[in-house]
Amino acid sequence: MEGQIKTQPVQLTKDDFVSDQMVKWCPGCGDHAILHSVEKVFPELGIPKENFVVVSGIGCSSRFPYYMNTYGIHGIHGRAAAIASGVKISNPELSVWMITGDGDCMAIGGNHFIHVLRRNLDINILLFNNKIYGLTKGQYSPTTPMGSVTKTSPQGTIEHPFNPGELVIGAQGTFFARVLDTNPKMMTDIFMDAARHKGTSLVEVLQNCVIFNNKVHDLITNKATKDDNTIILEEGKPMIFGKDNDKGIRLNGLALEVVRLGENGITEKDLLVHDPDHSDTGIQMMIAGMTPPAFPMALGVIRRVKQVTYEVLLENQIAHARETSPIKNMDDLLRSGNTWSVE
Amino acid sequence: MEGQIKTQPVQLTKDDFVSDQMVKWCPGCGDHAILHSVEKVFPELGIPKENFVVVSGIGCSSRFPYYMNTYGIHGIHGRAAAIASGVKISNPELSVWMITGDGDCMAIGGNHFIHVLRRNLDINILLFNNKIYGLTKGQYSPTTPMGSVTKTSPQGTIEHPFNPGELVIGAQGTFFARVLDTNPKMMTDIFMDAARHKGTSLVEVLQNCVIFNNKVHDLITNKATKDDNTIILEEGKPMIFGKDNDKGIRLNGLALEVVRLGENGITEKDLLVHDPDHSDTGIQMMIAGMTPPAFPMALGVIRRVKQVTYEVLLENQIAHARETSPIKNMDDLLRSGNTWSVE
Amino acid sequence: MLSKLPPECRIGQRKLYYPYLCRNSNPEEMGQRPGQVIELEDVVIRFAGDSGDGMQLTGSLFSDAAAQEGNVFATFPDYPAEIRAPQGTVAGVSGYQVHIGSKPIHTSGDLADVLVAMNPASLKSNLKWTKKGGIIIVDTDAFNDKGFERAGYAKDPLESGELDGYRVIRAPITNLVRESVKDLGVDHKVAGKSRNMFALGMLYYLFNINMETTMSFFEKKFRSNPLIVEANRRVLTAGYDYADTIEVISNTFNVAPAPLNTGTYRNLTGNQATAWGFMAAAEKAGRQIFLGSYPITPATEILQELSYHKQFGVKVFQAEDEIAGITSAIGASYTGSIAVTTTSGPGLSLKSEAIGLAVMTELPLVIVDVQRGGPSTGLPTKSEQSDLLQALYGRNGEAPVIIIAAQSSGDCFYAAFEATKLSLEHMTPVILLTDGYLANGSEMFRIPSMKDMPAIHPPIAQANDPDYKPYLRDEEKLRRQWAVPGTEGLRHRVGGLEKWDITGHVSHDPLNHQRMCELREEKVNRVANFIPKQEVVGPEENDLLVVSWGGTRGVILEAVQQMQAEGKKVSMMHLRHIYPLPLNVEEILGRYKKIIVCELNLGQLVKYLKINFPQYKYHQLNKIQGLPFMVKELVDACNALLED
Amino acid sequence: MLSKLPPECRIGQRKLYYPYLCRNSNPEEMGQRPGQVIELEDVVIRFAGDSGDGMQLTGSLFSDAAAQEGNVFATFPDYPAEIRAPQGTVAGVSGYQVHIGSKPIHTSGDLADVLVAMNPASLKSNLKWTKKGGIIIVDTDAFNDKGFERAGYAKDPLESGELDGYRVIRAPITNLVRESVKDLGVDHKVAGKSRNMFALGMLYYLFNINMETTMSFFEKKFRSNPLIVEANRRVLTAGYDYADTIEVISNTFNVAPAPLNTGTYRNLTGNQATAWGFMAAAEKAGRQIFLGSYPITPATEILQELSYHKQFGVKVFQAEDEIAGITSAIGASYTGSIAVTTTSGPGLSLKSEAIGLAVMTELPLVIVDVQRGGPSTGLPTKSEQSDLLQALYGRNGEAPVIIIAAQSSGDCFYAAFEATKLSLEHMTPVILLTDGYLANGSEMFRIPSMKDMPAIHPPIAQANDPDYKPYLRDEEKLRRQWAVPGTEGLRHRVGGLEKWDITGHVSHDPLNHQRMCELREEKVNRVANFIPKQEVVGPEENDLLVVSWGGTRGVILEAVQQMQAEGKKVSMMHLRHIYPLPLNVEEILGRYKKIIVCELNLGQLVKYLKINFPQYKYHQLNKIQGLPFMVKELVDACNALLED
Ligand SMILES: Cc1ncc(C[n+]2csc(CCOP(=O)(O)OP(=O)(O)O)c2C)c(N)n1
Ligand SMILES: Cc1ncc(C[n+]2csc(CCOP(=O)(O)OP(=O)(O)O)c2C)c(N)n1
Ligand code: SF4
Ligand code: SF4
Ligand SMILES: [Mg+2]
Ligand SMILES: [Mg+2]
Repeated sequence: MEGQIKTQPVQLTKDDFVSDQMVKWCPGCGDHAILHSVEKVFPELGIPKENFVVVSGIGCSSRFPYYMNTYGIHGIHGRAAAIASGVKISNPELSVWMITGDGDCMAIGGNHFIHVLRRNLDINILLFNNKIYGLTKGQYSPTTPMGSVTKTSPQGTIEHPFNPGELVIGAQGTFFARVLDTNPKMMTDIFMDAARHKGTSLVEVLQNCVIFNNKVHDLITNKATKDDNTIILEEGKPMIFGKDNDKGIRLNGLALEVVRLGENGITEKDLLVHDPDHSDTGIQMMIAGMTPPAFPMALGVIRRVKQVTYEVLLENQIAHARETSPIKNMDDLLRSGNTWSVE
Repeated sequence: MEGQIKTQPVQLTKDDFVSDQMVKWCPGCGDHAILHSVEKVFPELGIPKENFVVVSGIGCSSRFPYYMNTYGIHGIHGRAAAIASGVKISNPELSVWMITGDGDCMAIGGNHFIHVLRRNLDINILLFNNKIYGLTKGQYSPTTPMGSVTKTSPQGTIEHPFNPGELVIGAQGTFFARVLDTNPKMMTDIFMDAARHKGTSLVEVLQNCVIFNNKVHDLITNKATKDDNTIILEEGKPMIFGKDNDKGIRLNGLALEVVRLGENGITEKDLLVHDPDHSDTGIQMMIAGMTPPAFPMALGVIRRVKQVTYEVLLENQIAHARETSPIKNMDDLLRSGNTWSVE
Repeated sequence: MLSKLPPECRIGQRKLYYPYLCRNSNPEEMGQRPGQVIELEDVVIRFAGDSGDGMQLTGSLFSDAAAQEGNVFATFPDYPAEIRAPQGTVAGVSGYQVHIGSKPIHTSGDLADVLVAMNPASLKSNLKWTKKGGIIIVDTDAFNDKGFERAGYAKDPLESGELDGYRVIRAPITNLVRESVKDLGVDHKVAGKSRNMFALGMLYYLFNINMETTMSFFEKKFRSNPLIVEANRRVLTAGYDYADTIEVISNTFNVAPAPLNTGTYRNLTGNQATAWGFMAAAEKAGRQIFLGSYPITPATEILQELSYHKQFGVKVFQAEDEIAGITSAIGASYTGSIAVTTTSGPGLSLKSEAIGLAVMTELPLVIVDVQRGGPSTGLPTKSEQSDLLQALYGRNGEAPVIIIAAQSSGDCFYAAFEATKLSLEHMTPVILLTDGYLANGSEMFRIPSMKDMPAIHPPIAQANDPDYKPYLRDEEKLRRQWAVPGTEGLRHRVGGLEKWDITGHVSHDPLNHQRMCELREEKVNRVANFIPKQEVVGPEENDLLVVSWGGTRGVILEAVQQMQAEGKKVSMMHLRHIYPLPLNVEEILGRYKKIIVCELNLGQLVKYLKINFPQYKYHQLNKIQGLPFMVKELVDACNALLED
Repeated sequence: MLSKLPPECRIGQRKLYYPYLCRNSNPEEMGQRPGQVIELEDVVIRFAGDSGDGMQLTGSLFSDAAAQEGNVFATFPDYPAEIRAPQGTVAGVSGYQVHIGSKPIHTSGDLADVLVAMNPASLKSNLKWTKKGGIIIVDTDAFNDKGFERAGYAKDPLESGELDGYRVIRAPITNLVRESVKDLGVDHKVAGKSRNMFALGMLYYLFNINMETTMSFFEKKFRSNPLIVEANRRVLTAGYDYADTIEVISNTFNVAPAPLNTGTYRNLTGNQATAWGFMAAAEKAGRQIFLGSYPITPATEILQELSYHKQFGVKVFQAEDEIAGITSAIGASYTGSIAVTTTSGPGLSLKSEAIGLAVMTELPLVIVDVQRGGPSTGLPTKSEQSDLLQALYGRNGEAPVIIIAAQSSGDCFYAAFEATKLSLEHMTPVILLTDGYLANGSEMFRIPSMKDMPAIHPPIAQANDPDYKPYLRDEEKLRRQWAVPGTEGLRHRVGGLEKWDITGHVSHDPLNHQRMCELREEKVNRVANFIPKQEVVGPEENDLLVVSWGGTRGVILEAVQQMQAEGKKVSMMHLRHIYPLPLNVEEILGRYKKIIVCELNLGQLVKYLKINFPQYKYHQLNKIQGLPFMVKELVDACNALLED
């Protein structure tokens, strides 16, 4: 079909994508791990290396394009989604990756973000959510938990944060997944899933900013607590979690509920079976909204539904117009309709 | 409590709010009916007339403030939510009403829209959704149904539209309702509900643009088809609809389903009972998403959950700081911390 | 009586032969006509009615028909700010002015010779635009108490004496229309909608214009509904006949065909011409157009027009806002498209940050600003030369871009073409300024042949070029190369942070920053070597030089030519290239005793001229009323200076 | 030896008596010191280390301590663009320059007399900012192969000879720090973090500065952790003692107390001063502040500072973007708050549409632009006079606003106060320009008494005023009244569409538009009657006038005073009020044989001067390197002109 990424057998390695620029993130910043995962994924996609474009806005995370040896645009703050849309529409054969932060994407860039999702352009968005403005040194962001003390909230924030997953679904997004910067294997797997999804795929990477928001994800990343506070979603599998794999999620009436397997006669059969492809939004919305400590944080692909992409529809319209229009060039157009001559 | 609208017994009538400016909407435009409903609601709220502020952006609908004799700001395109936020934070005692169109609110204004919702300022937003840009004469908007032919989509739009209700819920909104410009009684009722909700209330008014998008809501407004294609939600009541009140909505597994009462033994008991106050988003999300002809369009209050408002939290922080800070005025501040003197 | 002859007998300027309804070709039929035909050099007609009355259509049918008669024309619509304010009110009046002539004309005219007023409100709001002594055609059926009240007339203006001195033609149009179609069985609404055609018929009689063009328009437009075609035909004819019959005006008029250059002509509005100019440039450059845009009056029609031409592969992205419009275009430009974004003043403000990004990334991009009345939302439907300084300086940091200002509706085509060519060939953003007057106005456009349009050669980098460096420049133009994603061996990153010279890496080096700021400026300055020299209308040395820019050219030219004809020592320099200025502007300015700068703002070009050429003294004529200049205003101002 | 005496014995400029650690007060203790104390008029010290090394803190502790000694000072931090680039790399170096003096100083100094280089990368990137012959203190423990490699040194710079001509003081700081705290049982990390305090101790010895201020800082800062207090004390003392012991430099230095006006002083950065200026204005006007803002370097600290002062009822709204920042402020202004929005260049671009709305609605609003290097994202952490033209012209339509440019870090306080006063009293937006240099820099600030600050009287409309009309103006200032929601009897609507004069209704009337455009301009022009006359430093007539604006005042004053001291015929006119200009500027310009305009951009003020006063010839000195002017550059340029 027209308007799609072309793949072909190409032999590439990580080295094909490592740029010669010094990586300038703080030592210990979660961004490093994400970069490594992306470097691993690109060579696996069967796409010629000159067909990758990495687009970003402004923020620590948005320095990303400099560190990938691909075509790339380090844009202006908040506009990566619009820039990426222009790239993709311009040439649908390119594999377009957008890197953004919680501020870049959901503060100043919120509008472009919700629109790219509803248009469903085939763009892969990696949202580095450290719940803080890193580059400007520590002000709260739209994802900062309520009550947090930051440089601009000495008495704690009074803003209810966005949950990126919920916003994606509310904005008609077709793909949402969530991963941790501490789990490289899961990152590469999910980035591959995102790349394969035809449509806008949004991967929220919970990323640690060691300098301005250290340990904000501690509950779900540290060994002691993570197993009881996260659930790794697997397609078609019942939703089980916990250190001892003894807890599960079920639907009780209209709400989700954490249950213990074996207690009150509950078995795996009672649990929700994860279905990211379900076109209805309700359950996925609730899964995206699960928040520790009451619920485990859902990791993995939460929503992934098929829907035609913007660029395919556009290429189709163009093809149709080319076929059917009697006007083939500018000379035709200039002379079409009402004209009159002077001789 | 600080930071809230003050009500007091005041005797006002519609005439107190009718402005001396000529109403310049097209004859037959749905905006007229909405204006009348708002004129009826304001005097009923027990709020002194000088405490209303009506704020808008740009668009046909956004001319609204000129037609209300209150304080008012006709802002710039898309920014009404931000302007209204400034008004409300500045003086929480004011009753702030924001009037916006689908373009103003969800195209250029999309970012301010999702942010005002998550901040939950006590602002009442009336979104006039005619699914078209009226003032600029008929280009498609972010709510225009896919495939529509408009001035900028000769071959039909290729964009998947927003559903305002889903976006509101995805953006952490606490109140969402939907009404028709053809039902004045329901409009006034729901506007009253919106006014009473402490937090950002978003009422989507499906409004007809006779000039550029005539009859876009025909299926749900005309006598012949409306009863089978809409459902009027009532709190605590089973979800029944249809010309003969013989159809209902139930939850089947993870998806909603239209059922016929009496068929296959289905009774009212099997139906969903509408609960706008349910804090979980899942079902409300699905109800907001119901679209004819497969489902009836849900009208009435879909979501209404209690949550503290931004301005109340802010006033509390200020009160606390005033009480506890040793610094009472600028002279104190200037002399605080490290200083040294030359004599 | 020239136009009464069958077209094929007329002077050799027409190509088409009009078989249909050459009803005036038989001199006998005109036997009863009392008066004579008065030859006019030009005439200005203003159609005014309710927003729903179809005045825009009426006006454009009139101009098309006149063009077929060999006249030149220019038109301008006058929309109300509201879509359709209450019927019969002044707020709801919509107008359309047509200027036709037998010699080159450059504007839609100052005051109207003929006003068609479909209701009292139209009369009320348009009388001031009508010449004392002019003809006013009214639909008396609409001049009733309800109409007066809505228009805010205390009494019947037709009786109050306020029209003394005008030649008023009263026609009970509404009733006559009904009469003329009653046996067709069309409903009242259709009849009401064709009132404008009755008025048009009257005008065709009055100006001896053949009705064929309009008749065939009916046929095409209402192809699927022969009844409507017939109704319109009848009404048009009825109007013609009515005028022929009533003998209110003792004469008719004729505007002779104009001596035009040979060629094929068409009618184009400025916005249409702009869109077509881009498509022409795309064809020449062999690259696809990407337009990222958000609707805004009066620029929307460019977006609309381009969205109708997918057969050329034009990609139109109707963005969520202006910022997405321009930034998507920057993405598309990086990807090798001809990137365009269109807007008006408030939208240009919103785009200003992103223009800086295009400057820093040194990518081609054309930003069209169809100027309107400001500040803020201002007068959105009115024209103004509002944004020259914004275009020049409305960005953070030192961010020079090329600025071109179109000078007529038709010139929008060439200006858009040239803007694209310069942008691509010099790898820099270009701001193209037009305005509401040009955009909505139309004029006769002589159709060029694409083979005569200049070639466009963007500096595309070649695959695997071992010498490719992202910010390496050529010596002549200082432009960098355009390396398009998908091309092997040229991967590179661009962005808004300062770039190292040549490598394009991020740089905070102090001297490099100075160098890059200077290089970016010099790159744009050198464009002066690639634009035509500035021309002057009139003697090379003179007492007075009238300086203008952009959309005012037509009226200023008329005024200057009128003064020159009167023997006044006036020349004219109209600037189309604003930044850089043509190299000879400084020298030209030095050859005149006095200089007057005429602008539809409070004095923006004059500031720019002082910056560039502070050695001269500039007088000013500034009008900021949402209206074009009038010839008389210009002549008066110049005369005052000449006599000074 | 002055500073070695107990403070109470020193000349009468100190208020505080320092009881702690007057260890140098006993002359005997200094018996072994070989060298003498050299008196210096001023000295520039540059601290440089890894981003994590705490150089900013070290620098500000040094300046506080020097201030307690009676010195005047100015400081400037030099942040890297990255938060914390890889340790040991040049990209990660953070610097802080302190200039202290015994007579008024106005800048943080050109080149450093002393460089503290905590690692090789700091040396590498800062050597060029160090005077030939200056002192360089290095931590030799960090000068190892790993360090050289990271910094990009091929060989050890301490041995390569490239430091010949500098006085290098080598100290194994890392090890000495560890030694000094080893018995306290603090961990390696804490020890590593206090390396800077060792260096600071060395400097206190070198400049004979009392350590008390710093010691008590430790006590306050680490109140909850006495161990850390003790560790820091020990390290500081160890540094002091080490310097005392090593005898590498045969002398120490003293900068005498400066003869200051009496009063209480404090240290304030420009951003802090700006925030405080607004709060002072709010107190005087008796109205609450509303700040709508979005973080951006280098303006963020104003937002941060204001968010810390809720005890004054300051309402800070951290908006989702710049547009929400300014439009929320406009809403707040309509509602009666003192509305402020703060940003830097790219953000000002984004706000430009909304500034037009504030112009049209004629509401008070202060927009602060802390300028940084442009265009686009440019050099975000560097300073530049980048946005003068944008502030003047970066909006659609004719949209005049008052423009004020702060001239020093401390002046930001007064400039913010005045901006607020003018905005409220003239009912118009004001753009306040500061820059990254002022914003992050700090200087001694003489604390005013609030009772001496001028009163502020906004034109609040009174409840139920029967004569209230939204756009009725007073005769003197042409301002309209401010009718605040909640006030009975004054309901009215404002907006961005053109307003009818007086009534404020929407108007498309042509002549009204012209009148309103002119009124809005005249209203701002009349502000010239309410600002101080322009002053000149130096003779009223002279050979050369140096013209400058904004943040460059300090260095230009130093250069001019230096030239004047050398007998050069140079005067200086520094503009703080940009639009309108003080009424006497034109006349002043006329009194000098030559004029040179010095700016940190490619020539923005000079364009504005040509617009206003084209009759004069302007020479230019333009530097655009993300760096301040150096005195020498200015002197050289002026001398060249004088000799010309
Ligand atoms: C127009 C504009 N506004 C503001 C800024 C300042 N700014 C740069 S990055 C940023 C936020 C970064 O936060 P996030 O997107 O979460 O990225 P992170 O640094 O945390 O990775 C801000 C406010 C800017 N560069 N441009
Ligand atoms: C900055 C800016 N961009 C664009 C416009 C043009 N504009 C005015 S209203 C409008 C859309 C109106 O649509 P909607 O909000 O749905 O309101 P409606 O007219 O349908 O009630 C647009 C694009 C503008 N006035 N300002
Ligand atoms: S500041 Fe935070 S987000 Fe930015 S590079 Fe450092 S650790 Fe990473
Ligand atoms: S154009 Fe449409 S929305 Fe606007 S006033 Fe007319 S009918 Fe209403
Ligand atoms: Mg972040
Ligand atoms: Mg709409």
